[in-house]
Amino acid sequence: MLRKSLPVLASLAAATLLSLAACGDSESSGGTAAASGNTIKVGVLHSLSGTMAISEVTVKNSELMAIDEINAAGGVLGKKLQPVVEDGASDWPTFAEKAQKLIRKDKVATVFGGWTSASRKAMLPVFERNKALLWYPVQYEGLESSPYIYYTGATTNQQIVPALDYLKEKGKKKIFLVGSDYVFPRTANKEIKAYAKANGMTILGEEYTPLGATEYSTLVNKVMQAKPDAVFNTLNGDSNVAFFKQLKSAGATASSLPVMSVSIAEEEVKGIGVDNVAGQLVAWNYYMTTPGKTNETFVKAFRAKYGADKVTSDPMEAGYNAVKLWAAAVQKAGTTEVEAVKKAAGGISLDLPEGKVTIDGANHHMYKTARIGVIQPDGTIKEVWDSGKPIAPDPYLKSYPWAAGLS
Amino acid sequence: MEALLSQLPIGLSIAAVLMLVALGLTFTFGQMGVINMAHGEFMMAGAYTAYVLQDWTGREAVLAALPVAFAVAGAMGLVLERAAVRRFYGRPLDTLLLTWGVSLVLQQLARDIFGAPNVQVRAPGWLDGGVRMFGSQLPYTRLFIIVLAAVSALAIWAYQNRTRQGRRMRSVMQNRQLAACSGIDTGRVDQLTFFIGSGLAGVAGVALTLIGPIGPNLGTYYIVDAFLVVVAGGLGRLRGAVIAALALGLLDSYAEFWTDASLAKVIGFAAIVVFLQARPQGLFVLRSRALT
Amino acid sequence: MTSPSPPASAAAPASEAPALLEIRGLEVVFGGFRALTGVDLTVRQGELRFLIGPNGAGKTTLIDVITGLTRPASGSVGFAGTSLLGRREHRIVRLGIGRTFQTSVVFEELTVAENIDLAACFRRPLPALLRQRRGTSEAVATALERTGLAGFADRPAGVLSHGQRQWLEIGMLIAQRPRLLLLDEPVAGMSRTERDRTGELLVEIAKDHTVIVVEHDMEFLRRYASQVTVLHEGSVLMEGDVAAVQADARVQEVYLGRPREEKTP
Amino acid sequence: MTARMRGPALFTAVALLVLVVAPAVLDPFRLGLLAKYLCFAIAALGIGLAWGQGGMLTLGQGVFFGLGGYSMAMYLKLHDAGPGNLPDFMVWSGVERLPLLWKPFTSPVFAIAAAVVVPAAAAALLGLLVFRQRVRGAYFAILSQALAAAFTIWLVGQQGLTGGTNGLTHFYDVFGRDPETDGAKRIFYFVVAVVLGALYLLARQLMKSRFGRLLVAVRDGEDRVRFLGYNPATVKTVAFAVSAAMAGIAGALYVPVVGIISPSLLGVVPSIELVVAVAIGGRFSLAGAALGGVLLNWAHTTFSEQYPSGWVYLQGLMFILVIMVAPGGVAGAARWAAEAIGRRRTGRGPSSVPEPAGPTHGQKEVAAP
Repeated sequence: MLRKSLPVLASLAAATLLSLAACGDSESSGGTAAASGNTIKVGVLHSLSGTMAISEVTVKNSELMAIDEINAAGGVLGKKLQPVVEDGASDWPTFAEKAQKLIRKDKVATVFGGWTSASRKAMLPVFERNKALLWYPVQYEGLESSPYIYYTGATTNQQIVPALDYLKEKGKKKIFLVGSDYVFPRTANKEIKAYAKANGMTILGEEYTPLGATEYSTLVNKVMQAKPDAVFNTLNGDSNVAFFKQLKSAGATASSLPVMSVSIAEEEVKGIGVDNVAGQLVAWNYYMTTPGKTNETFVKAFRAKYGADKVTSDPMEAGYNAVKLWAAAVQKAGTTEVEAVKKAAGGISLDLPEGKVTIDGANHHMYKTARIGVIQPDGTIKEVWDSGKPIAPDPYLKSYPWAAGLS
Repeated sequence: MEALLSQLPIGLSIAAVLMLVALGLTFTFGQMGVINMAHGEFMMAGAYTAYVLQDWTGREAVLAALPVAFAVAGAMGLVLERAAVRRFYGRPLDTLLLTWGVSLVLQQLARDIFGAPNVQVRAPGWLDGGVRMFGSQLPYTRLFIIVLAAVSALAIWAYQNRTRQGRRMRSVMQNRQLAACSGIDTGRVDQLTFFIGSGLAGVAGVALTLIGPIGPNLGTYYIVDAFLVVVAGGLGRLRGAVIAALALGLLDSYAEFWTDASLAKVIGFAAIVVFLQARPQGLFVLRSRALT
Repeated sequence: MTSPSPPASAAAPASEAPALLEIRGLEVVFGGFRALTGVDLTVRQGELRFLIGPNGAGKTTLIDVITGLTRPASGSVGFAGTSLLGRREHRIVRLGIGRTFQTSVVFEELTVAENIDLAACFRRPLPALLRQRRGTSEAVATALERTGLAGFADRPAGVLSHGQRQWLEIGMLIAQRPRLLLLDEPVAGMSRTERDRTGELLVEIAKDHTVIVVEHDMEFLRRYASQVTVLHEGSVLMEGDVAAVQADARVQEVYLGRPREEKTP
Repeated sequence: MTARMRGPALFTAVALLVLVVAPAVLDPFRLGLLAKYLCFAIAALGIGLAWGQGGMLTLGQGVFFGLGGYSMAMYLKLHDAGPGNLPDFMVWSGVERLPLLWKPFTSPVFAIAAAVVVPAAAAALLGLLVFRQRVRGAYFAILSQALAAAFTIWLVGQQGLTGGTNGLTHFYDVFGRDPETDGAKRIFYFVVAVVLGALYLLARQLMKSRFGRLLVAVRDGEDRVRFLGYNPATVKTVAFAVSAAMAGIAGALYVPVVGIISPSLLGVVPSIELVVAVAIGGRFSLAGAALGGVLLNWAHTTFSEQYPSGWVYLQGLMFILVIMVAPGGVAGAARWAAEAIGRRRTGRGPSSVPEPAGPTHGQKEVAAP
């Protein structure tokens, strides 16, 4: 029985190898260096399938839009950008593998990609080892600064710290922490606890639920019994839907129990149901309603390209920014060569939808304006507070005395 | 002590959800030996039915969707049974793998039709609020689910024990050949069983719109738990499933209350393995004259 | 343990031999149904015992209890001085009790020789089983020869006819050299020639084994049986030789009076 | 060529193809991918043993893959951190002292041994618990699936101990080599290929032994085996443990090849995907199972590069088709074709029993009476 299937094995192994080889050939012949010819290849690596696709596809779209805009304006260094889109499939090892493919086979000049911290952590060694560039567009937990990654989303001191400042200002002293069980919430909560200790706030509870959890009644009961002034919510994705629905049906309202969320943007509000989150707080650097000519153009262009009912959100904007910032750095360096681009990038400042964004040459993060918003009954988010000027990125919270000993 | 009591209604709420998602499975798995991995996607279909109906019915979508979702999911089940499953009776492992393929396709189909992001079904106004019980609030949405679960279980019980069709179904379950010999059209009974089992998934899906996300992944969030209930319940007996759902729901609520949500899941699994050590008899029947 | 009184068959020819199987006061309850209601049975070393009775008399249940498949509500089952109750099936086999089933189960994908070989090796420790099988052992050759299946040794058991499967099962039993063989309706569904062949096999096996046969076929019974135990409604109706049993009025009433009803599927 | 010679000859041919031709024609990136597929082939081989030969449909094989992978990754992390230092993720998770569980993994020998022994022991424990109580068939499948779900949730929850969702990644030095270099990729590839070949031969040998025959017997008639005086629970437990050890080895090899191990590789879906691979390759043939592991993952990479959402349809449909049309998978279909050709050529039937649509045994467990 075993012996008889060996012929199959032989023939199929041969076929697999041949096709693998064929792929290799076609790509290596076509895979010219990124900047040769009339185009520059850039990688776009997001989850187009799996659980993260919901969020990441929108970022991919805004990045492609930025590339189109640059091409329409004549490209970079006189060459058109040619995006190579890959699917990370919501799976971290796949991100690492596809990053390798983009760098080694497609020889892209840079890669825009990632959403979850886990995907970034998985890609990090690939970029560092191959000395290639990654532009990562989502707010994250900080405590990282890779020489080959540019972080265009907020780091802790541009999102979580301002959110805490806001809560403190409003007299919310007793906080309950709710998060999904992964790196971002755990690290963020560690920082929040340190902040609370130094600022006279009490943490009444800290609860984590598995990613994708949909049963929140026990957790909601714990929250209700603790009677906090506010909840700091770092839940991810679909769990937010279940949490807010169940919180609301347990009798909590935005006025009786405000919830500050750092992972809910315009896109997610629709899925949770405006009824369930109207009036709740969020912290970001950008909202679709952020005033300014640049944003108006951005929103208009996005809706023209992808549909009039589409919304724009902070990570989408950060992805869009990433492309624009990289292009500016290349233009300044006069080449797509990685080290030259890195050297040129520091200090580049552009007027982008969220306002002025400047690259910090030392830690590769951005100067960004922090904004607290309230979710409106129509699903948009209205800004109620902002930091006034862009905050210098401080991924290790070195300038905050209370954060000593965190990293 | 107060905590102990306040978790009670919550345990019941969790149990009701578990019961609702597992009831349909008990029907198809326990009684036909078919492991339907696409059960979760039938729930998803039920939830999307409510979403679609909402355009006409507004906030009353949930109530209006119950019968429609039953029919929609039931019809999907019927198609699955006719097209594929009926060839695999008595081969549960094959049906498991087959229906897993079906579930993949259905999920992607939902993604292509309704889009990947979650959609929202507005709960009816009369489900706002709740009653206070033992120091915690039992929301009306949960009460609705508890009632729905109880009504579904009772309806199944009545159907099986009080109607001609139901008795036929039970006779086919007990001895397929004998039932066929006594003139029962076993093919029709199978279809009906599958229709009802899948339809119940649709009903569960509608109820889930009240408490959780409504998206292409809806089924995947509940399917493993649903199967655990059926396994712990033993042979898909209605009573077993009801008891198992209650036990698991209460265990989950208390375990989570004293530890955390992640650990509660692990404890639930461990409890089932331990339970199987004590009561494996409920799970299989050994026939001596002709061994398997 | 309740009734120590010896059964009626104490005066049987093999009575001088020591008792191999001793069953006392055996009761089995399924749900509310009492399948066995106080059965006493003694089988002596070297005996060939036939167990008959109408449908539902509890014959197969009795065998199930002996082999550990069914747990009794009360009573005792002693085998060569050790109690069998509470032991797991494979442990009972290792004590030297082998059985066949009404619907024979052989491993269709394995060859006939492999089937018997597996049966013959049951006492080997696991590591010994990991070594590759070379040649045919003597026990396997003997069993093949006795059952007349030598010609099929290397064919998959799946190709065997119904009768041949029963013989293969018996062959597998012989290869295990059990002290007690339990055959559950070995000739059910067999053709006349197959029955004859099985009967000869039975007689030959009975020479050096203790055998209990559950059987319905009266002709088969008449030809090959000597000692017979009749079960009725869960208890022993009578015991004795074939002639005595056939002559007994009670037996005729409960059993022989309606001889063609007892075919079980 | 006689039938006796054909097996070894073909094995040699495949070995040549994998060890000589593939490294010659493939560039390092593709070779690295092939190495990854071969890792999955090792895990699939284990499933072929447990499911195809032993009838135990294990939907939780990712757990054992993970145990092996984490064992290896823990060593690599400690090695990179250097003596006395904590791995990077512990630093940002706020762990101050090396957890006790990690201490022995400073030794590479211990880590490699653990990658094999820990999965096997875990499987043996679970096997003893459930098989002894005669939990089987669909019940076993569902339990093993729940195990995968519970295990990943636990892994993710213990961030300080396991790296949480991120898993363990970022290895600089794998047994003296930088894993990102072409040379290292080549070496890893050869190691994986040789291990796969060796394990395949081992599995074959196992199936030819009495134990292998016994395993098939347990699959086809567990209760009957009990009345032959064997304890089927022991037989199944041993086979399950061997299959888990293979998954563990696959996981341990996967880590240097791909450079990461994370819970997303061990959960319910990846575990089912491994089973899908085996079903497509041919569950009744060890070679088919291994082949399935390579084929499915190759198809996954290739198709998802072009049509990310189409891949889901393709995978689902492929699976439905295989189960409905060719339960024997590719290997079964090919065997059937080969026999059909053989029949035409010789003009008479083959010596063994013909099994046209692939055998359907191993499915006799009845979930409901």
